[in-house]
Amino acid sequence: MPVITYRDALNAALREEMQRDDRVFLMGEEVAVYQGAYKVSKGLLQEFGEMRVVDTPITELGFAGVGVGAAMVGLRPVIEFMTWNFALLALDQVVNAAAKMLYMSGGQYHIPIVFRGPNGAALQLSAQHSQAWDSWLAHIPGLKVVSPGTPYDAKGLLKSAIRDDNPVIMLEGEMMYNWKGEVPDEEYVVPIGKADIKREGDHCTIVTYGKLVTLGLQVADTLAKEGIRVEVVDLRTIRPLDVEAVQASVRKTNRCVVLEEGWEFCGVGAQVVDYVQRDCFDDLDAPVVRVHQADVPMPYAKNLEKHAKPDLPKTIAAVKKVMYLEG
Amino acid sequence: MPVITYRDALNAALREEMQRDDRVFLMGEEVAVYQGAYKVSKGLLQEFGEMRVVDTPITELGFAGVGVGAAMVGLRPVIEFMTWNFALLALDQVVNAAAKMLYMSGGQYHIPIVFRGPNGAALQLSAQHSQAWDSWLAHIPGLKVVSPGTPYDAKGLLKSAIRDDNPVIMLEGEMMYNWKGEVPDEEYVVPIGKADIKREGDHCTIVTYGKLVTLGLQVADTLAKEGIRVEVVDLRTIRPLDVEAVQASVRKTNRCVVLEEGWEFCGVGAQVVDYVQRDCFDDLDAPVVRVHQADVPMPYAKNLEKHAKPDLPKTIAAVKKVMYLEG
Amino acid sequence: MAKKKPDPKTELALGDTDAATRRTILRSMLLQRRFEERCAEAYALGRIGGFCHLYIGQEATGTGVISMLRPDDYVITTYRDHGQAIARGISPRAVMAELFGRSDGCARGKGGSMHLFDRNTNFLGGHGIVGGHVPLATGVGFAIKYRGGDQVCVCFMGESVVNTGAFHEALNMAGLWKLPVIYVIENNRYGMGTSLERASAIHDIYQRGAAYDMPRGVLDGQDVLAVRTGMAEALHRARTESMPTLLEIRTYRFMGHSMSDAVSGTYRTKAELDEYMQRDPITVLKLHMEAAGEIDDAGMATIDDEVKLEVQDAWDFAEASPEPALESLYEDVLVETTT
Amino acid sequence: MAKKKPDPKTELALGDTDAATRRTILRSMLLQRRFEERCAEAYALGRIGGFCHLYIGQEATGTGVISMLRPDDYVITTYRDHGQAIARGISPRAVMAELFGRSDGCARGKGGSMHLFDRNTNFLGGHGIVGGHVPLATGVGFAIKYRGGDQVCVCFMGESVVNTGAFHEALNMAGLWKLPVIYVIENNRYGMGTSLERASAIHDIYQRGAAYDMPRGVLDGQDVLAVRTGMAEALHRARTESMPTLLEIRTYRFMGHSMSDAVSGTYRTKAELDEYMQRDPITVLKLHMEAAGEIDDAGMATIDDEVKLEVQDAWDFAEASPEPALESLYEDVLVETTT
Ligand SMILES: Cc1ncc(C[n+]2csc(CCOP(=O)(O)OP(=O)(O)O)c2C)c(N)n1
Ligand SMILES: Cc1ncc(C[n+]2csc(CCOP(=O)(O)OP(=O)(O)O)c2C)c(N)n1
Ligand SMILES: [Mg+2]
Ligand SMILES: [Mg+2]
Repeated sequence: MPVITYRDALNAALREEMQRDDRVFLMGEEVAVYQGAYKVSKGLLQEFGEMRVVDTPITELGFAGVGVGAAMVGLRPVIEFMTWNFALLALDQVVNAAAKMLYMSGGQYHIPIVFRGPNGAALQLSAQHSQAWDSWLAHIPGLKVVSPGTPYDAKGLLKSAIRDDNPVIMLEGEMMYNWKGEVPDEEYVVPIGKADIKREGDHCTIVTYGKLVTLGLQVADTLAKEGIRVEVVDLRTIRPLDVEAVQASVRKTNRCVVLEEGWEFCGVGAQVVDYVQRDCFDDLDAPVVRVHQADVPMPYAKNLEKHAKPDLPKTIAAVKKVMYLEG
Repeated sequence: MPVITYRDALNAALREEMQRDDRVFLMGEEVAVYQGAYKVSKGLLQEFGEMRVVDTPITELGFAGVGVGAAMVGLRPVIEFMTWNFALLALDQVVNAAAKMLYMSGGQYHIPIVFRGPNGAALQLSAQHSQAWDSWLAHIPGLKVVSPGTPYDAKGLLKSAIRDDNPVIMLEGEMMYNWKGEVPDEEYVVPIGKADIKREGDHCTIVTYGKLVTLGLQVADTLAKEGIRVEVVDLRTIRPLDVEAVQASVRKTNRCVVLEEGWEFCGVGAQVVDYVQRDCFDDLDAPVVRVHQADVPMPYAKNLEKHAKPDLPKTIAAVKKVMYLEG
Repeated sequence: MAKKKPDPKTELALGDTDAATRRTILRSMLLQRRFEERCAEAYALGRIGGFCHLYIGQEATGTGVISMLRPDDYVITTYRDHGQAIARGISPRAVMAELFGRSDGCARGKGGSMHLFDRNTNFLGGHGIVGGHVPLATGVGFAIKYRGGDQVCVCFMGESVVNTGAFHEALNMAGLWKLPVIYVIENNRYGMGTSLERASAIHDIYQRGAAYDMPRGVLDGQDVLAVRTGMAEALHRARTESMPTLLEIRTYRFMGHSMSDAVSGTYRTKAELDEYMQRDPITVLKLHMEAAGEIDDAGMATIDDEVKLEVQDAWDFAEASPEPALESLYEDVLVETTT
Repeated sequence: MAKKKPDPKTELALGDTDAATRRTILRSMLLQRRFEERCAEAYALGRIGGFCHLYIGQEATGTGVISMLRPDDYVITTYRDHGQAIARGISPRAVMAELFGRSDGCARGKGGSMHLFDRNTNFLGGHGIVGGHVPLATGVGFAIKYRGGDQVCVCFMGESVVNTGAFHEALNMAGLWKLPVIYVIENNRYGMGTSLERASAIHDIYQRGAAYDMPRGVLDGQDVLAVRTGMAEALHRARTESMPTLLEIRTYRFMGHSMSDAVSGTYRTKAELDEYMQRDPITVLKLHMEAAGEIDDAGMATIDDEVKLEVQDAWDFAEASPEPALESLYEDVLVETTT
């Protein structure tokens, strides 16, 4: 199977869906002439022209709303946020317009739109450029939220997102765009709402998604050498979350670690903990343990930033804790 | 002790702190000439003049930032959002400026500011005007978040918030402004970060805060008639959350219900569940049960709205569920 | 995607209102007025809940603008939307049922007063966040241009909106990309209790258009015929050149900001209110028509009786309409995907 | 809270730069230039991480503006902040240590290139969200007026900022309330890869000031003396009348948007770049000074050697400065309340 980057997988998904449906267009800062701040939209302006690949002024609130308005009357916008950090300015449109229009209008106006871009921390971008908005966005009824961890899932989920008749949030990662993985040439989609067991195991479940799937697998690899068989559940979709897949895994392993990029308080991990304790109360052999960013704004200094982020040692320690090994 | 409304308690806190410290000013939409959209600032323009009680244009993002800028150079702004629904537009300033300035500047610029206003649903205001942002705001390091449930706590917490050298979020409620309660004439403050046991009991803990403290107490009253002794833990502060108080109560009752106004997914209740399961794992006799708004945008119709909100029957059912009574 | 070219003469001539049209417009404004008087009553009786913002005094603005549109044009507005919804042709029954929170409402009882919607008439809603719908209008204009159509999107807003960031971002894009959107500021001089002069650094707010290279103008919002004439030019520009326009229409609200607010008091005087009420838009049109010999008091009374009946019918309909089924709470959150 | 009245003559005369001042300014600009050349080197070596936006080519803007300020005035800016920080008097050592992420940095290593801060010089930061700091500047202006002082707040921003909602909301309030803030647009013609003409509906962007009833002007940003003259007027207005000003200063960036971007390519040509580089602000000032007989090549070389040494010293200092202690990760999240 061809091996391509996460970036190229997204690019292919955009290209294929724009070829398939001329209502689909891409809009955002630097997506056209500059070929994308992270080059995800490379070549699209040349292929589809400036009406379908649209550079905007720096107006996150404004162009998010432009997307929603266009979606109300039948287009299918893909709105790229240069990063989700800037999308904070646009959340009124995402929440109050995109997510609620169908409901407020009593079912008359559905909003087929995708809001996508990199989320979470890259390297040394410090406090204002290093935030993971997973839990905020997943809090909102009326949205779907996906966060692919591999090029394969990135392509398949973006295609599903574009075809979905509802607003879909897609959380990518600056650091991930160069990651490589197998992606078939043939057409496929990855369904929204289905988790994927990225590694089977029966000693402990790690629930994670997006950027940290790779870390989860590293943890599994490392611990395999010690004879510990970790199951890695990749949520892929955060909302609607595949509760059954999580619970089924925990029923098998009886132990659970949740690994996420963002802050702890009311993070996605908290919700996973709730789902696990509520229906697997008697299956659990230990309290669920969470791994997440330190509860501080992201610092610039390399050593501090490293100290703040989830990593291999922290996650291994968490697995060992739920297994009552050491510490 | 004098009995006054929640509104008047807030008004008194503002007045006393403005008298005490001339760096304190109030800014927001309709706070001055109109005497406050909900009359919380009644009389303050007349007493303190237009430099200290400032009407703004409709610019949530702008005036939140004006507050932060003024705080950077030594003033102590109280920024009123007409409701937190509109503050969605201002969150970039709350999160990226207020919450992070101290950290980004390496400790040089602290931001003594209060952002306050009504939060959550009132009556039939429908989707865009009925949101509870508790969990979003509490997700953010660098903020403190308080949510008083009584006039006494409202006055005491607002005074603490104004004196605090950090950004403090205060979540009030449109429906609460007319609620009455005892408030002493003498000066007092309520410390930020301390929960309050509003009712003692040993059968089941209800953890709640803000508007729903009253509902929690109603539940306790109702169940008392059936011989069920419910303990009501009023968090008062959501961030930093008084984990010890919650855990101590659950260690006593072995059962826990979390009652909150907002949506379920990544709500404050999820975080409380996490704190409880992590350290009271062996104390719990049943999974924690959560009561919250239905996972839908708020509808307008009276019957639907009622159906969507947490209420007495739903909360009683939750208590009975964790006690394995009925159902 | 070249623009079709409507005949400029026909288009502009629409501004010259004929007698039949004047009568239709008079009836529409009177219908809105009587409808909202009953809204006030229904609010007092608790039939209508939440926030309820009446349009009384401003009818000529919405009616003048909307009367110039084609059925395939789009209208988007704020929470002060009853009058415009009716002017656009949503049945008073469906509007009243919505206000009563009933299942036959134009948003199935889910939207309420602030969120009237109707797909059939391209009425894109009542929106509650001040400024929030202005980017949506720009997006609708973008979609029109994307498809190469010659429709127009009209975006109504109060004068406070011109201070919001959303307005600025949206108008800059419309000016930059030349989109067929007519931004209509209904300048009723107050945003709740704050006068324009206390909120905006400039007072001739149509001049904000200059910052976006946008054609602009100011109209008398109490005279529906003047509104129509001003609209004709803007419409022509939008349809033939795909150009936006910023129209400031000066009007006044005769009621409080919403049903929960006093009509006058801290922020405006009774005297000011009384003065403005002299120029009731319905009276202004009636005077025009009287002068032209098109109506007299008796004729007026006939129309009035008619619309009162229509409003009573709407009320009866709303009251008879069932509450939404409880299961519908969970409907319309997401739509089944069909593509 | 009446304003003190500085003597207008003294104030305005500041615009007439004397020889000593010219020399100081030349040295400052050269220091910034050499400093940033070493930044590029340090970035390539991995000593500096994250985003790093150089100021090379734009030095006259920041230096001209800041050289006119008093120590008790305030400066706030964007992520492109190295030059302004140095112009304001933050030691190159503290800036370089910050860029290296070290504990002696001007933000203890927590802010990095985009977030330089210094309380001693009232340098209110480097901010990373485009437009986000403009309301902060309005707030600083509000605080000055609140206290009745005659300080001024200068707010630097790129030309893209004029399209953001935050800019609009903040300038409207400053215009409405008459606050002593000078909003300085550094128009370097591009926001990343998007030219001004592709982002803003109007191209003479200082005219945005008209929408906020704000005095405004446009200056040549390659000529530091012209910048000073223009600033004199704005400063005078701010100090004596508490009036804001919007200054557009036209300049050009000689480097890529940040260290991760190409210098030219998709969005601007090498030819355009070369043309603008003809008007290097340092050369422009040097020519002025040569004409006045104040400097020659040898004198220039002396200054250059001096600043190079200063930059090397900053580098050595930064390299010797310890990494922040790991415990400091948890410091500065909240401050202990003392009131
Ligand atoms: C962003 C936002 N802030 C505040 C409000 C509360 N609010 C509702 S209407 C209104 C006044 C709007 O005035 P204007 O735009 O002039 O319209 P009018 O009501 O006069 O028609 C305010 C402040 C809101 N809905 N949205
Ligand atoms: C709200 C927001 N959107 C996008 C970005 C990404 N970004 C950083 S700088 C920049 C261009 C800014 O250009 P300009 O204001 O002209 O300043 P210059 O870089 O030319 O100095 C962009 C798009 C951001 N930081 N913040
Ligand atoms: Mg108004
Ligand atoms: Mg620029």
